[in-house]
Amino acid sequence: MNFEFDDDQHLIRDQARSFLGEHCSSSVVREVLEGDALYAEQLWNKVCEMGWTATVIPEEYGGLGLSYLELVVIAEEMGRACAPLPFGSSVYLATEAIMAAGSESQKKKWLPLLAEGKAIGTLAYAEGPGETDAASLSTTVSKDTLTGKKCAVANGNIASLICVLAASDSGEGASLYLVDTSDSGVTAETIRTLDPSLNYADVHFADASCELLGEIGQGRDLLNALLDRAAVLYAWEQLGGAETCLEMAKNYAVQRYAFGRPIGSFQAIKHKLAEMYVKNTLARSNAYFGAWALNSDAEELPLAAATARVGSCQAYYYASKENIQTHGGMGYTWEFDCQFFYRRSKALAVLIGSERQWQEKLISASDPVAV
Amino acid sequence: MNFEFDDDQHLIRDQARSFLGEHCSSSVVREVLEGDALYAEQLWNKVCEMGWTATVIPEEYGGLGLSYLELVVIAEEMGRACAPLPFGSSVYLATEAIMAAGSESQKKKWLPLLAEGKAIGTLAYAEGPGETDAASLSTTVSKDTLTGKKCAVANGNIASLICVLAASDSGEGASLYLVDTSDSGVTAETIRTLDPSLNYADVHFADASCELLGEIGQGRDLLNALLDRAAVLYAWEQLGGAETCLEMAKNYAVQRYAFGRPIGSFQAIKHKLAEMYVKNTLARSNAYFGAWALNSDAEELPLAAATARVGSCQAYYYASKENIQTHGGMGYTWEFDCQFFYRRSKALAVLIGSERQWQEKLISASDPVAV
Amino acid sequence: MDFEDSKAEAAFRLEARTWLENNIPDDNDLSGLSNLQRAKFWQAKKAAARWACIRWPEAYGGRDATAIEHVIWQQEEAKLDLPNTSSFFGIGQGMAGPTLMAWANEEDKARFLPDLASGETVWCQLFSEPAGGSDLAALRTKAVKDGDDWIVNGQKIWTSGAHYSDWGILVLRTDPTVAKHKGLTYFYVDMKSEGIDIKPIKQISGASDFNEVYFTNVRIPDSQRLGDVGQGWHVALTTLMNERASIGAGSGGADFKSLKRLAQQVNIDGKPAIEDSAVRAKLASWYVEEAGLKYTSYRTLSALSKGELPGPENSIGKLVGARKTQDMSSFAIDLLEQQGVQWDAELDAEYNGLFQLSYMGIPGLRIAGGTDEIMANIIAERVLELPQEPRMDKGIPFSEVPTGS
Amino acid sequence: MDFEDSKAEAAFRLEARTWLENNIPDDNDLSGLSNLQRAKFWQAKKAAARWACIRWPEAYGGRDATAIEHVIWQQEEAKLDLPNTSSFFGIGQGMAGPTLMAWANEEDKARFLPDLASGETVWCQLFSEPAGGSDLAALRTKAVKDGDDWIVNGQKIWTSGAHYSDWGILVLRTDPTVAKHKGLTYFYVDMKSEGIDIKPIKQISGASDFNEVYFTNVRIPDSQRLGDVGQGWHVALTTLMNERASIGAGSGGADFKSLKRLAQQVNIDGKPAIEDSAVRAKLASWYVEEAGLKYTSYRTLSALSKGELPGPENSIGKLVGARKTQDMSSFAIDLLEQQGVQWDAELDAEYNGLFQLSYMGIPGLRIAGGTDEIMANIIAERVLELPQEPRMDKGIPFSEVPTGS
Repeated sequence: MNFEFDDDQHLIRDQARSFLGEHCSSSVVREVLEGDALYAEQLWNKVCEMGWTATVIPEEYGGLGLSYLELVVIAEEMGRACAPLPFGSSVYLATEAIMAAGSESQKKKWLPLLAEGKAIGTLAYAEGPGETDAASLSTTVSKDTLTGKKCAVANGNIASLICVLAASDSGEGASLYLVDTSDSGVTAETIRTLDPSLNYADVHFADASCELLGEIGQGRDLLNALLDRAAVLYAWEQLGGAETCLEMAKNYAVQRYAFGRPIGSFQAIKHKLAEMYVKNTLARSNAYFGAWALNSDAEELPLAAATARVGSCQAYYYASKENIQTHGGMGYTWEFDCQFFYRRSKALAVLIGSERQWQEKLISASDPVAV
Repeated sequence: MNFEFDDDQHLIRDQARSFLGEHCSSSVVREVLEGDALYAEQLWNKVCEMGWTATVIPEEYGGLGLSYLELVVIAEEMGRACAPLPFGSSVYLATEAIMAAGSESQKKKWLPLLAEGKAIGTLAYAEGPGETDAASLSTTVSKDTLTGKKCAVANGNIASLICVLAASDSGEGASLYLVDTSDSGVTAETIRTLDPSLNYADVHFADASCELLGEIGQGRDLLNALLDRAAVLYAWEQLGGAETCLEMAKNYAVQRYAFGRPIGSFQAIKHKLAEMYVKNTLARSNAYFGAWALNSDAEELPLAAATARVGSCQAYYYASKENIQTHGGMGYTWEFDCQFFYRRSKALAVLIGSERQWQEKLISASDPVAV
Repeated sequence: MDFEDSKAEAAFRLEARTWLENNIPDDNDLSGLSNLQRAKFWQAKKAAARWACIRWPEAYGGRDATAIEHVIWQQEEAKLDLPNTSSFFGIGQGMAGPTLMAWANEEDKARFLPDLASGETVWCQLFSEPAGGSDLAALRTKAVKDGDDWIVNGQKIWTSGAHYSDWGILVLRTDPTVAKHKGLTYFYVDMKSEGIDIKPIKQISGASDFNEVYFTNVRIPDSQRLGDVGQGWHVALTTLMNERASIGAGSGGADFKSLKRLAQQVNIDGKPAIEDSAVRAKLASWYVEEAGLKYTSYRTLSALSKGELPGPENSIGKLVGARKTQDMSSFAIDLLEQQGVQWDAELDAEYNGLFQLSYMGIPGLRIAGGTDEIMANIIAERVLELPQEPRMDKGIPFSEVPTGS
Repeated sequence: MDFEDSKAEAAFRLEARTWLENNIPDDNDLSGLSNLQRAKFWQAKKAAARWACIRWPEAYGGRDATAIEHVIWQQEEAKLDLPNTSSFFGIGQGMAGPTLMAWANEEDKARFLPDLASGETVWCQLFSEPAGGSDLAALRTKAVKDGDDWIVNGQKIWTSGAHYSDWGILVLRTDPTVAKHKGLTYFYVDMKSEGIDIKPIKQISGASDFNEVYFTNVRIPDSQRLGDVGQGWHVALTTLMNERASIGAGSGGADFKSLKRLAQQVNIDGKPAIEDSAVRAKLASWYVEEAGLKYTSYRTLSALSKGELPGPENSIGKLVGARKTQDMSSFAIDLLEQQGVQWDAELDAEYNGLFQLSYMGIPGLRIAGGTDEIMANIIAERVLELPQEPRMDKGIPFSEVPTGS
């Protein structure tokens, strides 16, 4: 039993942190948030050069063949920097989908591109407000072409490939399909969102060519398994964001004076930050277990993933809102960076199913496992 | 529009408070809590002499014919004193049941006795752990005799009459029945509980004579309407308890020193008590609206009752546990009175359906009413 | 206790409703006007019929109405789709007005109050400073006496409507060598004075409801002083008491009604979310808070109508309301799931605007007019009378109070 | 990172399990014995095979085991139904032991530690006083030097097991004229000394796990002093650090497993409560906290096994665990509805005992060993390094610190 990262993993963390500290400062985030760019392209190119997109992809497909323990370390740093990149959808969703369900030829085609970052990927399943019901999708496939509309697709206007959940034409239920967005039947329309430091788009498919990903009719199960894996990776990214919030709040509380003393000497602020620390620490410990379960493909993965996800959603929401509160009026200004994390926490909270869905999954997965 | 009690009602409050201050001091509560007595009989006799049990009973049945606004004022004071009396079950439940559904002869027989306090009444519906399902009761009626067992009946070993929810013999569903406990078929067995300052008993009925109360098959609806009314009255009693907790905590926080200053000068304690005050104040306002709805038989009663009930359950739980916390170690000793309210808050929370049930009722009743 | 109208109240309500229905501005009246112009149009019309600031004395443009009548009027006004006046006149009428009423001389009252009531002049409030947020009295903007004038230098912040206001109320440090609360003096200032520079502050919601206001050698005549020199904090309390009462009134955004409607429209597990018991439990607890706040404001009203002053218990409204609205907005976005991230004012407000705007706006409400933490302190110290914390800034000259810089 | 046993760990686990299975006491061993006697029997048996205090050095009765081995041992022990030793020996082995290890001379270590490990002698801890709860260092019990002895007068409180303990560790005020923390000295005392009077305290749960201990002219030889005169607070920190680690370990009562089982057994709206989505949401959040605490303790373990000291982050366990258990107990009783009020240790524990006992016991856990508020302070000041509050008791003689009386 050993509940710590090893030295190599710590080294990767240190490198990632110092790299992002240099290349993903708050002005980089702000540029995407305020400007027209869909993502920080220069940064993306550097991140890909560092091989981060290739982390867990096997060497035979152009990857580094490292473990998920290396990837979660990077995910945490991405969250910490609030990176304005299509990293999550490409690495945690599309890459994972192809690794899990792709045919040999699909892997050969896409994984090297994803590893290099030459292709950006994403996953599209939602078709409107509320939960997506895999049993009644309006996106349908007919003779290897896909038609329909997917809503609020992460990086929908950046992606080269999209894994789409759609109703099979054979009546065998939902399946996953791969769509190359260079197809003329694919149009993406960037939408305005809570978190303009990320790109979201509505994606329209009009008889777009598609390839089945995995077995037909298995879309729902594949999606759930995929989301379990992604939940762990996003949990680390969320945790990273929550940790930055705590750090910002702490630094401000020490510098800012009111009533002749630092505001961090008042119990109202002290106990608020202690609560943040507690939530983050518990979320981190659950994320550790999630990382282990993901990495060792343990049967506990569904439970571990749900636990990590719920913990990180709660921790990030709390930390991002109370960080603003700790900063007082200044925290509410556009000029301060507190907003990055408040936006991002919500964006990530609804990206792969809200807290409530994962609470439900947790209880379903908890039988017969006991704490 | 006028959202205050009138001068007469304030007078009743003052009288009740000073009467209970004198005759229901903490040693009276403690005597019942620690001793073998099932309730504070002397105090009960005095309370009946004051006419409190007769408050809303019409004059023609030996009551005072006052309004519910007078009764809620008394209920709050009962809660404030944590009175070890069968007041609630007799006044809020049995008296209300007979007033609402009793035949003229039932009213003539029982209301004068209840008004005088010569009869103590209660209501029995639960048959075991968890929610009672009116559709599958194991207590049954056959030819005007009732057989079965009711669990954890408030004042089950003190009551002269019990309103019992039982399955009718005609197959017409659940009905309410009146049982006179002097019948030899009734045996009550006092049980040990969380709150020994009140009496609870399992009551066994073996072919006990019973009379139908209200119409046959209407038991479930009658019970729900009855619980709506009782919910408002109990909400006031719960609020009274919560107010005592706040007062105790505040007094202690001013006297007790740590680190060279009163603990009430620390924000951790200040904000805890502020939160108590907030919860109590909101609960009080909702209790006001409940009292008005009860008194004016408004169509908003189900919603108002559920709102008052949920608010008071939450406020009392919070106040009673944080009052102990504010007292520190001493609050956890048997010797201190904090325990009275912590026990009572839970006893009242499960007496007529837990918070969850009332949240459910609230939402059902909220359509189409808007705040 | 009666939650329904008395006969006299019903008659008043009818009168109000009738006037409103007969005088509601139509498209002709409003077309081509800015929001401020619309507000001025409507406020002037109300004032002409004595429906502006109805609790004020007739002499100052009001109608000497009771607190209850005021609420009835507000309820009736809220039923119609009218130009939003409160966002332009709320601060002037709610804070500057009562302060002038209490502290100005008769001549100035007659000069300013009727125009304030009718919307002819707009007032703003300049209290907060970068160094004095929660610690409001730690403000540093200096006023130095020069003949019959004061010369003002410094910076104010969080001033709503500074750019379209005619007048502003403000507190200045006239003596830094005495203790913090003792060196302050209260003034009003012509916002068009030379040396006043106004810069909008962009908030995280994207809106710019507030400004920074810079003072460079601005001259304020001593005749525009309210209260004595050094009495500024005392005068400011009149203003602040009224601020709390007005901010507490609520701010739209996510509420029970909108969240319940959403829960009827989106699905959980193939059924409307409103049928999900976890959703119901949350909604119910929020309803209890919302109803509790509403009936608490009714009770306050009964107290006010008996002549009691608005007390610190008004802090509850903002404290509870803001926290609740934040959690409700967040939960609503969760119910929308993936599409909840979309925020586009031009699309369907229910799915893509209402809750997202509320989510981004609410952090400001937890801070403006006193943070949650200050509100809790006020309840603890002023309502529950718990002892103050040890003060590091007590009994020493303001200039010697530690500031960390 | 690996949440499974290494080969060496698996071997150790097997060795531990094998010994336990071969040595589990049977009814013959235990019949007629009191709980204390059962604990002593089992502890002695473990000690004889070097399975007592396994992290201690062999010389003092342990086996020099690693932190991980210690956990494995505890896990294996927890799987069997064994006499409860921790409630009798936990304080001595967990707090007095490490303190003696750090501060006693070699002779005393050899004299006391092996008996402590084997359960031959029982130790208690006498720190708290009526006037010094959260403010532990405000203790007043006086020790005055008299030749080679100290004469002790005063009162201690919240002492677990005082009545069956052989020895006690305690902190005494040896100089009230210097600042609070500076006038303290640390001793151990023979609990059978003349002048010690022990009175049980009844708690609200009905149990009497604690005592008041009165000292009247009790003589303690100076040789029973640990650390220098005036160094008592410093020595006490060794003890307290270990207290927090051991209280954090959890306390039974309502937990995810028991609450989930209950939810499978009682109904809501005619179906098992576990199918109700509101119940599921609550359970899930509690699971997340419970799992978070469990894995946090694992991570602490990894740190300990690298030789790091137990830090203030251990405060989390008790802080989160106690609050959670309180809410879970309360909710469980709600699920039982009307019958939830019944509390009868002689009946079915699941319905009438477990959650009720937990509900009544948990308020004590939120206080013992440092209140929730003190724990939050510790996290804020010692982990996050936020500044201390202004101290009213700093730099003045203890005898002049305000006490309100």
